[in-house]
Amino acid sequence: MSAVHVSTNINGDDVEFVCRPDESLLDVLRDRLGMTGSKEGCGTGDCGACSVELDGRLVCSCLVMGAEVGGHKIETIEGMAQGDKLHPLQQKFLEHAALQCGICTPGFLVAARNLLERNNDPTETEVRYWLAGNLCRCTGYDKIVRAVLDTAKDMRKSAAKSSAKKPAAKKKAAPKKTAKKGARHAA
Amino acid sequence: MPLDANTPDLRTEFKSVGTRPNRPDGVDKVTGRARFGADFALPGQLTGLILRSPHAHAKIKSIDTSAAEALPGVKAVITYKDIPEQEGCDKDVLVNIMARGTALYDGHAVAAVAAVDASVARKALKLIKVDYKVLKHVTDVDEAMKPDAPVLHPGRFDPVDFSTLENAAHVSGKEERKTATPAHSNIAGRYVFGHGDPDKGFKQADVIVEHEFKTEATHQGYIEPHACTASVSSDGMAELWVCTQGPFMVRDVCASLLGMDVSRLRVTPSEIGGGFGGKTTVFIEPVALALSRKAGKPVKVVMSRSEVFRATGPTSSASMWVKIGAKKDGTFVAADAVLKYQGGAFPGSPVEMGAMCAFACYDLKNVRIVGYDVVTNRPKQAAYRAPGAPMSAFAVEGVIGEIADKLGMDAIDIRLKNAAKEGTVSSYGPTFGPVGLVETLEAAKAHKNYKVKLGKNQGRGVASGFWFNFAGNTCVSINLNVDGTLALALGTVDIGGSRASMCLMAAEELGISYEDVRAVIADTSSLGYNDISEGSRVTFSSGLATIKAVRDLKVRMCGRAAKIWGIPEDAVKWENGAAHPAGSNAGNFPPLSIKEIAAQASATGGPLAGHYEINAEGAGPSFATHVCDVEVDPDTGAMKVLRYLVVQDAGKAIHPSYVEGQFQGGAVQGIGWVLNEEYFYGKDGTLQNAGFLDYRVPVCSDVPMIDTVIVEVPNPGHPYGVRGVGETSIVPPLACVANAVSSAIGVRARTLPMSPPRVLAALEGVAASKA
Amino acid sequence: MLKVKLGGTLVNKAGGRTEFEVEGANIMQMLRNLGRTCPELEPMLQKGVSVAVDGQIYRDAMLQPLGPENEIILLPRMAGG
Amino acid sequence: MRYEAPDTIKAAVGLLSKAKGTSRILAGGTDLLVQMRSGMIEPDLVVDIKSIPGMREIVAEKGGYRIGAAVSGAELEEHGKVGKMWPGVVEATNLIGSTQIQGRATMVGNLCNASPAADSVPAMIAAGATARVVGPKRTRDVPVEDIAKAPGKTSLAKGEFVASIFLPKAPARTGSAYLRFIPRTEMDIAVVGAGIALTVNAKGVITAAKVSLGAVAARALVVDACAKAIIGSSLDDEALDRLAAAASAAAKPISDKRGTVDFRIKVAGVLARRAAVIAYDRARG
Repeated sequence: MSAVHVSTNINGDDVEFVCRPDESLLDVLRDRLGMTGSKEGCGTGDCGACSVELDGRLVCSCLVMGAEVGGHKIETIEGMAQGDKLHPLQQKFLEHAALQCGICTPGFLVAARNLLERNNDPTETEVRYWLAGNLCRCTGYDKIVRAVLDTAKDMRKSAAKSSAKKPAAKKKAAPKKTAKKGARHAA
Repeated sequence: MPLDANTPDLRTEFKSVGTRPNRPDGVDKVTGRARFGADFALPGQLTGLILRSPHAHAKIKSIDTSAAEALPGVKAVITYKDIPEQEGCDKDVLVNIMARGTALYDGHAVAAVAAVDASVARKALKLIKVDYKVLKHVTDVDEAMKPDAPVLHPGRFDPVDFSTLENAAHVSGKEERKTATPAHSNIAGRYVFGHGDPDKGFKQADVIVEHEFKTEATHQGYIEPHACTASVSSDGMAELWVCTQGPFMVRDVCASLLGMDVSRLRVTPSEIGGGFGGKTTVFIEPVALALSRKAGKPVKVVMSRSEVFRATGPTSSASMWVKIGAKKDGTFVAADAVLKYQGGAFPGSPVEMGAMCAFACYDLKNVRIVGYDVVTNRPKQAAYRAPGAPMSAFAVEGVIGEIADKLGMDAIDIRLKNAAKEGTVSSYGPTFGPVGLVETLEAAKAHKNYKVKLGKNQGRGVASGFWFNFAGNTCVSINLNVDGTLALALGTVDIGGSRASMCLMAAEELGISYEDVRAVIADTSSLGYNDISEGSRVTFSSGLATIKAVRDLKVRMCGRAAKIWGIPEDAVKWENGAAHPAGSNAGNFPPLSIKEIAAQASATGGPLAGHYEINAEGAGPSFATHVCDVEVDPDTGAMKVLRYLVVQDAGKAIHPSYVEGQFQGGAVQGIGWVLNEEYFYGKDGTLQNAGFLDYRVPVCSDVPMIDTVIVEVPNPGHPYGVRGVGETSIVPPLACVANAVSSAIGVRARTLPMSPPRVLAALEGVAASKA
Repeated sequence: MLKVKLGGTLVNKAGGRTEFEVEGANIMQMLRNLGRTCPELEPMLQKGVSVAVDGQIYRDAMLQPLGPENEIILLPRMAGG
Repeated sequence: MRYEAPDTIKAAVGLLSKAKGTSRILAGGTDLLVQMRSGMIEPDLVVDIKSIPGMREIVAEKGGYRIGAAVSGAELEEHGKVGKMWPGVVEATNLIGSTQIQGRATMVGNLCNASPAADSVPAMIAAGATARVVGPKRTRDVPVEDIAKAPGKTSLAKGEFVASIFLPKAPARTGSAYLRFIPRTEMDIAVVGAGIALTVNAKGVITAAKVSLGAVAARALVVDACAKAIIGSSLDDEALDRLAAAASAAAKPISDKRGTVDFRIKVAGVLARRAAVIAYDRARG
């Protein structure tokens, strides 16, 4: 098996690694780069515990080949806090007790941040559908959803404050999938 | 004055307890720093993989490992021969971790390799040649009880006279039951509970409802697969890092299976990514140790998700019959049940506990429960949150729902009429002390959810549930640091935030701030034996031991203060984080704060610490009542849970957020069990849905917010009144949702999961019978 | 004299008997005497049982004191999840 | 196993044509990596086509849209215009998996994985989509319904791969919809899927229709009887009953872990009916 040499950028840092083509990005992060914050719950894209951003897009790192990330930008849970300052979502997850065992938490945080960067005013239904690819077996999701909604509320407040000074930042494309997925039950 | 560590004292006013601070391990968990089972790595470690049987039942004629051993990069290959049977070990566990002659289920471990990397290890697995002779298999509990069923363990269980099985007619109605008694069977045990005379009782009944029910096996579904790293040195010293609910259990069981002295094996528990009972036994741990022993290098073994489903313990599937008789006013006069649980390829299904819990919510004068423990060609069942109770509650609470409908009674009123309370002789024997079922029913009735008006195709269900709660061996140490802060060493793995609760109790007892206590989970060499984190025991038992250890420390600190002041020890009392002179000396000296005592510790006799070791008892049962609203799509059978309410007795909620979290998590696991989760076997006895795609745990968009009410009826067995809360919450949901569906569309689903095809078929059955 | 009731599997093992009267000042003594009175129960007692004393379930506390006033029920050994 | 990321179609075709053993295309990878992981396939060559110009683009063509083989579901949705013209196709594609899967999964991958339950396929078929197949001999445009042959099997020859999907210009007053049934609200494979596209005249009478069902046969079905059942109608209850009956009659499903024969047959009719109502409303604006 011929190894592949890859130059990429993870959490703002240029990183180089060598991997076998049968290694996933998750394998590379965990086993080659020591970044074990992304978790493997299934290896088949069904649990979301390995969620990372690839060029700003939320993906399961277990379904990305390590060999294909050359020249791309990756964001993992390890890059979420800025120095010793937690991201507001991380803070809210703690305050709302939105984690019990904590194995799914990094994936939920990465996925929730990706949502709030696109839409800082999601409905409960939008949050639930956006996070449907992240399994949690401990919490029943209640406190997770509350933490995300509460973070969004705070983000809107601080956005409103800063927009008093400068023009409001434009929303990225809002996730619209909810309405359509709800159509399944439409008569 | 709590100078005596054993002073009983039921505290009712609290400063720290009942608040909701951030958990001490929280920041590590939200930043990805927390180290779970698969996050450990040792220099030079090998990757271990396990070869598993592709057959449900097969004789292993031979295993040829020579080609795998010859593959470059392979450092060890093992079969059962490398784990010879040790005297006194648990034979079933030994056979379960590695098949010995017969593969008993799809996924049963047959051999294992350790290689330089996963790629080589995968290749090596393919080079192991196993010659199987496929045998007839059985995976269904009713099928396994038939006289002509393939027998898993010939000669092991007592012969059964099939003609005398209880309620044979109800159980399967098959004529072959009356055939001659075969020599062997798959029935590993028969259990009977109850009192009074149900047959007489039913004669007084105005209404009798009886039905058969079936539930399919479900998996705990923890998101973290089993993982461990083993390192055995050539001198026999061994270390194991592992995600488990019970590091001491892992140590003792592995030592016994591998013939090691317990002292040679040190087990360090990692953070644990969910367990729910599924991590209360060993699977890969002894295999990793055996591989490391043979390879002479550290070996890491991490299960894939499909291995987790195929080879670790789901809970039992069940086939049940329940009959209840009631008077017109709703009083239950008799109850009878037959429960049959298959526990996979080995004895030990939780049918006894299912039987004991079945009618535990009710005050019954005439009650009988018979349980059968049955073996089948499935993975050995493991505990799953209130093991055995959700299934029997599904059947019993379903029948009660139907009785209420027949009598035109409110679902909560009929339960209130029959509810077990202090002094009730429980259906499993003991008389209840103070318990909170009535309080949960009243709180549920008063809740706003119970008053919401329902629309078309919507329905409401109610169900109650019971769990014993356990306590057990617990050791805690608390060390006073030089600056007056504290290090609390616990031996019970923290599955859901228990470190926060322990810090709260320590802070409460000392009268200091929560932030001044740091709790850690110790390894097995640092504390005495601790039982597994199971049975809803951690907050109760480790909490009790923490409080007692702190009291021990307080006695010592007061002693130091007494020496410093030159007064008798019993003339010192502890209050608000400081030693105070008391009695005739009151006011003679300024109080000595914990910080001051800590600073002088070295000069006044040395470091200060408290500890407590106990086999705790007195956990106190917890009851719950759930209320659920659903809407059913009559054209597809699809179901949506609109509202869900959990009301449960926590005794005393130490950290209410995590108590609510237990309520919510248990409820949603129960919702998954009733809606879609199931072990789906093919005709060949292999598991068809060994992944999160087709083993359908609820996703975020499947469920609503889970409303909670914490009822607090203090448990006299705990200084703060704590009852365990972890398990009861999964007991009512199966019946609660089923009752709601019945009220929505008039279909009583008695087979779980109530997946859309089943609901739709039942709806069409109703339509056909009306036509 | 202690009155000891049996539950579950234990009844089968005791040949259908549900109640025994034995001497003993604590759980350990009670179990020892019960095993002598009913040797068929001995293997089960060795394996471990739970003892409910006045409704409180004890799994291991062998030295828990017992008296004639206590309600004593032997149950199968239990564990949770 | 070898990983290659060529930057032209020609180079990709060359690699695939010369490859010995098993070779696979990598675009979104959401099926490929799962199959590799489970040991179902062990490819000797993986050709990543994302570096080839055009693969990640959506371009307007002849009033319709050409969608590159590596365009993800999320990118398709965010394009906006495709969804306006063919909402059924975009919605169907967006139903595949989670948000995370949407970040990677492609329509072409969904098609070439040749699962009978692929969500985007009945929707594409209903829309009259064609797949552009490139290969060593020639480039050909193939109706989407002719790509999958049986579960896991396609009509592609060695060296060939699908480079893009073309969605034709939708006639005026055309509406499309796709609905599927899954046991959960998300994260499942379709138990039944129904895609429909229909065109109405100014009076609301259906003049053209195409209906395709997924997960009820070895590959997505084109059900002409369903189209006939509603063409000429204003989608009144009788037409809907006929449509549902035709859909159920066409369904030849199996029972498995995801659903039973009876259930799939019944629900095929239910979904065809519901999808038709949505498409009809959309056609009438």
